[in-house]
Amino acid sequence: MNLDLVIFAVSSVVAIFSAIMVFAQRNPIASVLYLILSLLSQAVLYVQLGALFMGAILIIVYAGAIMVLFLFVIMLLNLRGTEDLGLPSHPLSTPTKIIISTLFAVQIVLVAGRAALPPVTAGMLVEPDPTFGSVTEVGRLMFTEWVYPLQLTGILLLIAVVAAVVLAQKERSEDEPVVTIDQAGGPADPPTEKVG
Amino acid sequence: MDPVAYVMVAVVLFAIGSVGVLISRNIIILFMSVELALNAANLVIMAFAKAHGVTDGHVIVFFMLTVAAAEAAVGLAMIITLFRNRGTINIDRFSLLKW
Amino acid sequence: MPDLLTLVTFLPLLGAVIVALLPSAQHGLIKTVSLATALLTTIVSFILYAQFDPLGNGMQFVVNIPWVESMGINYHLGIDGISLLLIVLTTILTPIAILSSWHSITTGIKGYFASMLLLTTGMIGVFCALDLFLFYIFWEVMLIPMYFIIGIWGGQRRVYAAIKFVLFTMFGSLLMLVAVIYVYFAYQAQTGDFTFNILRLSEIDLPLTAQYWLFGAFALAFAVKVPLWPLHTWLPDAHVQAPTAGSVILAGVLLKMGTYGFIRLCMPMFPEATLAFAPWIIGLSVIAIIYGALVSMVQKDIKSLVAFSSVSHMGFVMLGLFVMNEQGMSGAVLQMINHGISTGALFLLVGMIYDRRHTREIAEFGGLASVMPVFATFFMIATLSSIGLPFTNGFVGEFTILLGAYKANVTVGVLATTGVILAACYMLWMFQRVVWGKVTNPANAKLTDLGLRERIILIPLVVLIFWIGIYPKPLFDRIEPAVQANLLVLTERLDGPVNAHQTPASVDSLEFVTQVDEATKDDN
Amino acid sequence: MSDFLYLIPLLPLIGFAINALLLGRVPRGLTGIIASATVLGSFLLSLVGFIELAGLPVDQRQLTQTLFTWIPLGDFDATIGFLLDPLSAIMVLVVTGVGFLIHVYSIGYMSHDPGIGRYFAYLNLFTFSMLTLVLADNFLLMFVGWEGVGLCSYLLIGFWFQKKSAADAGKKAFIVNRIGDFGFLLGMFIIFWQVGSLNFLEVNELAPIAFGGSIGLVTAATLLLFVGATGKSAQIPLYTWLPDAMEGPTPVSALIHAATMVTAGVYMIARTNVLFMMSPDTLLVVAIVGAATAFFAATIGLAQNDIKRVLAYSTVSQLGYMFLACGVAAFTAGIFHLMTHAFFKALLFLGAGSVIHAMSEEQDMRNMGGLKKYLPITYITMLIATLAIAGIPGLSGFFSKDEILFYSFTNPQGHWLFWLVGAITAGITAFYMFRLIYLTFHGRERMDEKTKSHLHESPRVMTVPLVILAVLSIVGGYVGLPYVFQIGSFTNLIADWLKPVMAPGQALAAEAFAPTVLAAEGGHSTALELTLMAASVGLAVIAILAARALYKSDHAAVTRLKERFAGVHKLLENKYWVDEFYGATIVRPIVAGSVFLWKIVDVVIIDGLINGMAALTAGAADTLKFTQSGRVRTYATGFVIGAVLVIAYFVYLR
Repeated sequence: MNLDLVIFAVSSVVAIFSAIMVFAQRNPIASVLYLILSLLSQAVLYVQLGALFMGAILIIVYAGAIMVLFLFVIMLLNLRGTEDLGLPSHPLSTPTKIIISTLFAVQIVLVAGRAALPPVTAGMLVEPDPTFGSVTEVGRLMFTEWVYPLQLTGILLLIAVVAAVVLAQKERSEDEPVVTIDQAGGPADPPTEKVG
Repeated sequence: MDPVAYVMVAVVLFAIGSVGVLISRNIIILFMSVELALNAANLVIMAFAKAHGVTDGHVIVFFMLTVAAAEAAVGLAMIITLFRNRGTINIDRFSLLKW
Repeated sequence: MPDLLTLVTFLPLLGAVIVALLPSAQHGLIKTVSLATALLTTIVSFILYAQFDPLGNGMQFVVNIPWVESMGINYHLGIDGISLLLIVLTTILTPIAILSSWHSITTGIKGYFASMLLLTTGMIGVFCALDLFLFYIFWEVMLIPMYFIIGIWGGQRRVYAAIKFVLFTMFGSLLMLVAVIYVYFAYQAQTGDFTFNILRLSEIDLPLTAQYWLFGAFALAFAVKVPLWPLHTWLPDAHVQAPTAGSVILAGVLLKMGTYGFIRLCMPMFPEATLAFAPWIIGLSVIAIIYGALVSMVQKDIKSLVAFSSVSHMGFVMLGLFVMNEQGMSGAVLQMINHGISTGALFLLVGMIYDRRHTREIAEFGGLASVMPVFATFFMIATLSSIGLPFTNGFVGEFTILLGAYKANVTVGVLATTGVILAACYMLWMFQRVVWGKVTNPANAKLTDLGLRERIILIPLVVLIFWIGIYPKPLFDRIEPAVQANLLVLTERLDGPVNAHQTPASVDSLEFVTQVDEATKDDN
Repeated sequence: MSDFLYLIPLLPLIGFAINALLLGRVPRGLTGIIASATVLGSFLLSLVGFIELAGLPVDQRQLTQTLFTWIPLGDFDATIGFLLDPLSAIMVLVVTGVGFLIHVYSIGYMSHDPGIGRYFAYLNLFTFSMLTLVLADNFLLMFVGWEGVGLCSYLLIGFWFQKKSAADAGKKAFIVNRIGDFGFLLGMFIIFWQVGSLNFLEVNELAPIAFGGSIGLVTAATLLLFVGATGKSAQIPLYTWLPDAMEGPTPVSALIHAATMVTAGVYMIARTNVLFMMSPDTLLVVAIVGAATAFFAATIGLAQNDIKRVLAYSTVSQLGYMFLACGVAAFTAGIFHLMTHAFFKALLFLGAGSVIHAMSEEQDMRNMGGLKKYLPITYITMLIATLAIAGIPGLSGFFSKDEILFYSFTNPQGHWLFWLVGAITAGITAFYMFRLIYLTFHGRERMDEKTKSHLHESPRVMTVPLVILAVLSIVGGYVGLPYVFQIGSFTNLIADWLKPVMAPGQALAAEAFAPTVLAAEGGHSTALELTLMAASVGLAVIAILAARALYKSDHAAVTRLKERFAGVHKLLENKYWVDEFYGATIVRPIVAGSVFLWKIVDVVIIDGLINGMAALTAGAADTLKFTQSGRVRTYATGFVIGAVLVIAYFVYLR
């Protein structure tokens, strides 16, 4: 039991710390690595929750594939954390945002506290289902009850692939000017049409 | 362990994610913060799945991972396009969301 | 025969779809298809007229198909005599409007004709819908094409006019939407059923205060459309800027939606409030009659003169409706038709000289009778009908309205009758300045008289002007049962004490002035 | 057998339809013939009707025909139906008879006008409307004719629409008539809601009961009807349109503005005599207005130089006589005068038309003179008419005018003052009419050479109607012999003929004035009648002699008089500045008020409010748009704040 608690404490602290670090320093590559670290800790939490398979998936898909994609993009854009990111935000606004988010978190905690969860011990300790979270069980559910959403997800992925290709493609025709919208920087007054 | 504890961790992660979205000016980091928040949600689902003892939660998380993958692909493609056209990844340089 | 109402409602929509699918370069084909659709609709509406049973009670040709069952929304159509005549008026004016834009519309032809047809579907739909939800949909559908017709194919200040038109109308109809939802839930609270059925919604008893608010919301939407003074200022702008066909439809049919709404919705659903507000509305109508007439006297633009005269004429209609006796209400319904015909004809005629001279300034014209005798004749007939000369349609309507108004209240009758004098003043003065006199402006000397197409457009209207003027009985036969039913609702509901404070009122006495005072006093 | 009645108005309508629909395609010569033929047909049919009517027993002299229900609405029910009774029979004969002669005359008069087809179409339409008015069996159909004749009058006055004055006059006529119609309409409403019917026969029957004791309502209704009559028949205060109406072609003036349409008011009052008899107050008003108009218009006639305007004011004045007759409850005398007046005034106008025709459209009498030898037939016929209107014994005008004067003195509703005004007016009438004759036909020839060389007597087609009308002007009076001259069975034919129509009213009055009426009936004092007659004739003769002295040859005395009474002359010449007065007090304030309503109320206040609201919205948007920076992070902050608030609501407030 104590070991469980220790594992939980360590991994959650790591997860939270590395999550903060994601945006607390400038180098994007470091951010990605911190995020991977956070995800790894979360995978530990998954395993603790009896989801061995999902923990593995999280590592493989998220840390393995998606984060690599991020890294790949960062490399592609050749970002080094030294880019001009413009003027810093208004000094007040960052703390404000943090406070707001904290408030948000506190509120959710309050809600969760009130939420009508089943008695703490009910499903988990007294009589754990032997098949709970097993690969077999997940696979069974996925191909029986959830088969249509599964198909839809497949289609979604296909669409995403096509979209990514189309979006990232370079403009073919050179004579067609690239559509640029020059509103970046400077609070340009939009033309206001008065009624009346 | 009490699943509520996991939920609390998830809430904290989500809050961190949202702070990240709010304050980071680098569009890639912003995007990573979104991923973080998404994962916090996943963690909550896992905790509840455990609490109720049903595996369906896992399937849902699985789907969410897939969606996240799709989203990452499209989002990153957009970031590439944006960067290609504007030469910057500073989110404050883009104000296309007004008429 | 399959479901005629659905056919007549959606035939123009079908035409609009076909037109939209045609290649936009095929101007001739587009026009022909639109005209053919419109004429087909006219024929269907004539069949409808022929099969309508004047003696039948209640709604006829009823179609009632569940649409969104969980919310009590039905595809529910049906007509009584009032709707029947308005539908026929719409289907007669549509081909005329289309034919009148044959040459005058040169850009965006496809969009224009599709819009016209879509507009027709909206208008007919409003007149046959018996489901409040459906009614609202058609009501709003109609707005969009009209917005485009004014805003795209209009005159110099078309954008201003179109926006003004839409803002006024939307302002009213949004309040109506709120009221619709309120009524919907009030019905559910009383009976446990969800329904948008207009006939059933009229059956519940609403508390007085609620009725006042709801009536106010509905009335505002309809009064903008009518337009009742002082909500009329969009009308001159819209009319002046709209293309000819737009003005014809606007004056001919769209304005009638407002008065139709009062008859179909306000009166049966909120009878007590109707009685309570009647003196106010009568007052506003009388102001509208006189005000519209006076203002049109000093207009410099023919179209805005006719537009202000519409304000005056529609004031007559509103007056007739709210004096709440048989003469007044039947006359008002007839006058709705009449106004569509004669004002439609006037707008067409103005459009015809606008096509030739590209101006509508009265001062620019003069002496047209010498160069365009046929035009002058048609113009005179339309003018006289608008003045309300006996044996033209205008007289029958105005006379019956005034008869009813006089019965309800002498002062109102007398004041409204002055409108008849003023009508002669402004119309004849305009007629004289445009048509009579010497040709002083050389630009007018070489104008060509009306061609075959233009005569074909006008002849049906002239025939109707005289037919209704001399033998209005068939129309009255169809109007009367509907009007009686409406009045019956008012009297029946008022005979039984709705709530303890309410004093029963006799419908055709003007005691309702004092009654409002009592009612409001009791309410507070 | 009465089912031919509808044909009487229908025939001219057919003529109208032919001439109007085939405008320009009917040969010029044929248009007039078609038009005249249809009116002749109506005349013959009317004669048939008249004879049929005369063949019926006295108390059953009513032919009715109902074509169809026009406006059926609840308890309101108006029909297209016709009624031929002794009263309408006389009117129909006058309208179609005189109308036919004038149609024929027009063939000659308008032969050179390019718009001849239109002219005859309008003229036929007028005849149709007038016949509808006269034959209508209910108020509403009468109102149709009433407005219809107004319309035709408008069209015909403005026939030469290129002339601004003509167009203006037409408009004025229509609008002033509309003011009268306003009264007619309201009167009709009172009658309908009180009696429950608009049918003349039913109203006559039911009115005494329906109105019961409420004399006030009857007075209101009849006064309103009378307002209608003043508009149509050009009485004070609505007479101003008639002199202007002379802008129309002269035959039109003869037909519409002398013989038929303007008498519609008199006819209407005679038709509803039962109602008028129920209200002594109204009768008094009618009599006063009639007498005042008669005198007032006659004085204006003294100083006019336009030949047609003199006749126009004379018409107004003579119509005043007819109203005086109605006002003193001598409806028969009014109708009688209406008939004789139709003959001699039509003749005068047609004669004037002949003069104008000969003078190359010159209408100013100061440029005429000595036309006697150029236009002999015109001269003689016009002289007969002038003698008739002047009330010289033996001619029609004498009998009718004298009857009116007699009754205004003796009837219980009369008063010696009415007689006095009437008699003086008769003198003035004689004076200005002979002034017209002398200025036009006698004395020096004042026209220029060019006009003089064109002088010619009118063609046969114009002179024959003149002669026929002259004969009628002479003999027309013998149908209404005064009491003193009645010998044996040769009695007052017209009074006997009209008795069935007038009897109910007289009976009503008999109740109210029982003692005096009897006295008047019984004491038909021969001596009194002769004295009154002699007085008015004497006045007329003196006036004629005065006119002869002043205008026969040299006008020096006239000039001296004009200088002596310059103020009065100016007043009369300018028609008491009534038009100007109306312009300043009614027309201009209304126009100014309308401009105010439009420019200030509409544009500034109402639109200002609306635009203010729009501006407010736009202003708010201008301010709020800064929240819409387009920055993703700002929006995201908004999201989160929203989420915080929503959750806060659920956590703390519920």
